[in-house]
Amino acid sequence: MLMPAKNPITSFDVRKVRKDFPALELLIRGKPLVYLDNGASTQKPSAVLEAMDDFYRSRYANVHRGVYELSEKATQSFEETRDKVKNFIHAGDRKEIIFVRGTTEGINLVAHSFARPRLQEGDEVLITAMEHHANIVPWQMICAEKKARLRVVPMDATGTLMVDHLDSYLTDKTRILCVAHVSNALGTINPLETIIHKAHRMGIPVLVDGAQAVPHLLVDMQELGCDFYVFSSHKMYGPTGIGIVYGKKELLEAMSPYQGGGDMISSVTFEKTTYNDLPYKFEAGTPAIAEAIGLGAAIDYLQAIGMESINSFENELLAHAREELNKIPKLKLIGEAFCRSSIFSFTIDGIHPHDIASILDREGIAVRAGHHCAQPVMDFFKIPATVRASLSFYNTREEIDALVRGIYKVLDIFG
Amino acid sequence: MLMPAKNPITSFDVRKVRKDFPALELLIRGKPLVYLDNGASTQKPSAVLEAMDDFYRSRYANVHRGVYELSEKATQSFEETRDKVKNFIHAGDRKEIIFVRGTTEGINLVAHSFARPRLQEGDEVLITAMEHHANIVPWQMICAEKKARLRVVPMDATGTLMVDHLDSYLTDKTRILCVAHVSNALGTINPLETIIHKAHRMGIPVLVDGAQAVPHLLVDMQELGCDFYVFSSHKMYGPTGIGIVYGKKELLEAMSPYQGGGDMISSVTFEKTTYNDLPYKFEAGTPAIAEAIGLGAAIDYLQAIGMESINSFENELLAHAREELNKIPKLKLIGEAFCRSSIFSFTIDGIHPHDIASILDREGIAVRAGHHCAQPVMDFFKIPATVRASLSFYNTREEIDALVRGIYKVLDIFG
Amino acid sequence: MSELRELYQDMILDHSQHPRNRGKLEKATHHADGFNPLCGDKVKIDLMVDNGTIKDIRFEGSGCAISTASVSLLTEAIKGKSEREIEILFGKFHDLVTGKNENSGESDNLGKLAVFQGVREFPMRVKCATLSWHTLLAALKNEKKVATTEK
Amino acid sequence: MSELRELYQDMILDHSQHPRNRGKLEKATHHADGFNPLCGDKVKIDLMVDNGTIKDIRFEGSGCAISTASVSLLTEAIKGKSEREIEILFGKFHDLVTGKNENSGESDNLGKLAVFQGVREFPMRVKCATLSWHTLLAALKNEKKVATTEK
Ligand SMILES: Cc1ncc(COP(=O)(O)O)c(C=O)c1O
Ligand SMILES: Cc1ncc(COP(=O)(O)O)c(C=O)c1O
Repeated sequence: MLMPAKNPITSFDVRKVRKDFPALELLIRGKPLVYLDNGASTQKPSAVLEAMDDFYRSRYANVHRGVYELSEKATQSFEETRDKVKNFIHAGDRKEIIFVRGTTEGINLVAHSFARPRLQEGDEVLITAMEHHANIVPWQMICAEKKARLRVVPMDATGTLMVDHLDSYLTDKTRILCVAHVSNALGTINPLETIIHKAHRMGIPVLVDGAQAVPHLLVDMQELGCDFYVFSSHKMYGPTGIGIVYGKKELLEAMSPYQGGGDMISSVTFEKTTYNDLPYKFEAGTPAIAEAIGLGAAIDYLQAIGMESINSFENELLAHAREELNKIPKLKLIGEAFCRSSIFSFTIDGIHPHDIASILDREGIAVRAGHHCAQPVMDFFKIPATVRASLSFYNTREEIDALVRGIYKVLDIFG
Repeated sequence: MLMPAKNPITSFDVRKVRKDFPALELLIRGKPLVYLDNGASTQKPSAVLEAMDDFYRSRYANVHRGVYELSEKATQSFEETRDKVKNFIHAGDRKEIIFVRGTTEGINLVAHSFARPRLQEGDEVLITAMEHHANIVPWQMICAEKKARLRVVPMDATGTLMVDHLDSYLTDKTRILCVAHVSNALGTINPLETIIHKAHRMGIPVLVDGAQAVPHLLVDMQELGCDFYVFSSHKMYGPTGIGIVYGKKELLEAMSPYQGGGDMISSVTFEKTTYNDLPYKFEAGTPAIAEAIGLGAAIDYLQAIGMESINSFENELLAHAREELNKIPKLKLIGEAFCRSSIFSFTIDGIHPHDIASILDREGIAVRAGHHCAQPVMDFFKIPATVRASLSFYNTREEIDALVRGIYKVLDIFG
Repeated sequence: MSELRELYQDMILDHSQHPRNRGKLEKATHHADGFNPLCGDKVKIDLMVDNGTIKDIRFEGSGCAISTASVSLLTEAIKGKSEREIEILFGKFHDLVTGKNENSGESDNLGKLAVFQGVREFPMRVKCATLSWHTLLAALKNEKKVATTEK
Repeated sequence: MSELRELYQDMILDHSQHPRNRGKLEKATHHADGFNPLCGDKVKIDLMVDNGTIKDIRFEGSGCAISTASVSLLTEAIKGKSEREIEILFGKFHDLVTGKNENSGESDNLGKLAVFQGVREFPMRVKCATLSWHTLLAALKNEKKVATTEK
């Protein structure tokens, strides 16, 4: 949310925190890197890199199948991350935590194994106007296959979902509602409690795309009550190559598997195959083992700082950024929802986002220009692209000020 | 193959090579690790670990979407691996190299995007009697869905595919033939040239499961001429979380995408989505970026040693191992095909493989006991499990001798 | 070697090579199948239960020395016992093989089953020692599903 | 700053803010759409080709300063040229913006297009500068597919 924290964090020391991230010391053509593309992916703390490196050097073996000690240790370390994830998002059971490659694969898994078999011709899948392509395309694909209809809950000009209209989109044909917790293009935090409540009243299951929420907010499956929650490690200070699907146990148990192969079966003959129990039913083949170790270390790291501290510090940063940016002539913030996370998109009259980002890059400032894999959001605002700066708790007020100075240079060049 | 190399490798120095692998210095309860489970997964050379660590520390950003320098560098490093893989397996075009999580996901991708839309009721999918579950279950799943028939090319008691009978299995209903290059349970090297020739004569495409071949043999797509070739990084000294599907360009182009999301599209509206070009059409979402860097380093490492040197050294080791093991009373080698890779399975009369592996583990010797994700192979030989030792070029004759001594201890305990 | 000798004690080797109560029960009242996907061990248990206590038991299946000895010794240990008594016994057995209650002397009450004490040094073999117990309890509940040691 | 000034020279800014030959050609003989998925730049090119040479050209679309200036200057540079001449010109232009043939003096023949020399210091902007050329060539071949700068 946009309000400054009530108690400024005294325990949170951004200078100290920055030392944990080797990449923050990089120079870009001689200028210190100002990394403001955290929505795309975050940098990694040494603790994560060391955990993976150490794992490969001293405990590496394939998991689940070895009867020797090294493999047992590897399996334990791997499975520990499942428990860490469970605790981090307050899932009810470790079986509800499925390892996938990332948010995209997670949503595809749910689309394929949950929604697809339940979709009939004429049924509806409901998404929202601010979804990332990862939460659009898989649904388009299965809707096309099943001749189902993809419907879209609209948003208003501030980038706020029109939740008042939600009821008219929830029909007895709706088989699933899919919504981002936080919009990656606009920063909007969606009112999940209301949304999930309305959907569940109609018996409609809800998938939440948590890719942009987990790194910034306290996320609690018990409180949310959603049916599926999906997110990526690489956006939450963990390694690439791994992500999570949380699913309610009853639903996962009733689902058919996704990919076939080793580990997801309990016995195989050429005639008949029996699938394994949860969570393994959904984890075919050798998983991303070292990546799980790294994700575990990232969760430890985040919990040591505390998600509340992270959230309040980021909110302070965001408030500062918005205040300063609002002073810049011709600059327009895209997305003005009241509840926001530390992402902001903007455009400048007459200057294309791509040019802005190129000029900022020469100042060492990494921001994103483009449609942010949310082309429908761009279409809605009738713009080809925006510049997006997305903050992390390791960013500083000085970095925001560097961004502002950079933007003035842009204005200067384009005279 | 089982023949000792003609010219003993002088350039290959296993002592030196072992120093590249930190895990080979581990002690298991005070005893030096003798790692003979390379078929399950290999240890990693420092070069691979350092490449990934360095990437995260000095070049990390998300790929393909950033307009700033850091992201451009990350994208370059990531895409370089595609070229390295292309060269390593002699593919014709970098577009033919698709990044996936591993062999299992790769086979599922081909089953889903290539075979599924081409399968009609009554059609046939042909696999062999020695496939890994990863090359059985995905085909069972789509055959069940499409009411197609899964047929199995038999093998003989030596674990050799009955290629003479192949023609009778190749019918005008066969839509794809799926075969392991090297059997992970038996070590058999299948005569791909003959197999592919026979299938292609009938116009039947061939998928090769190369998981156990790429780490040991020179693999050449131009020579093989197969339509799909799939393998895992973690079995070839690279990191977990990444693997490769090679596919002929014309086939990949004609295929529908696998997962939906970012990167695999070129434009999205709620009404219509246009898919991206190869290879990106099959790479939805943030890929395993650091893992690609690691895989690239693994390929560099293997090429610096040379696959010929690796192959001859491993063949010498295998010959020594088989000679020594054949001397052990009550020990029976399972799989006696003439063309073999450095994997051997065995049983001992009256002693369960699990007990053998436990005892060997106390000697620091890591071997696998079980069905090796090839239950039908076990059923064929009417055994519940085997002990499997699978060699790498970093193993030594002394390690084989330690294995032999370990087996004598087993015999001793079971008196 | 001593840990290995402790694991593979003579009694365990004897029972694994000459398992007792092997076969089927024509008039079984309860039955269950057990399976350990990790190592492929399979066990089938037939029970004759009368008046809440076990009158007879037979097993079939193949497994490693630990799992075969475990089911063989189990068949001897549980005759005449009630479901409740068996649960308590399994609790103690489980603590023994996992190394809980290490010095509590609980194993005294386990009779011959105490021979499995060595398993505690081999965490990966716990499932081998307990598969038959899980299967037995599944049989008592007459569960249709195949019992496994996974939780 | 000098690299940036070199990239955003006055002529580029002028053409990006006041692009020439914008619009449609009623009697176009050739047409193509171009798209750069990375930054969302779009360009549509209409051509009137007569006797193998380009008689007229118009474009529509939105893009960054580099891509807009590129298409605007392109429309001025190619009138009266044949497909072959255009291919040669694009070859030179491509070398210019990618920094190949750095000191070969080739840019002399490029006329106003030489103003894009600064792009060579911005490898990520090469696609912005070349999208219009790819689209033009696609139009000349009357390709149905949307042209992109991806290979
Ligand atoms: C022949 C074969 N195919 C497929 C696989 C599956 O590979 P992965 O687990 O890396 O997906 C393996 C390894 O377990 C294998 O040996
Ligand atoms: C809201 C949202 N959903 C999904 C994704 C896709 O995540 P990934 O690329 O890790 O699969 C992203 C990130 O790009 C995102 O921001």
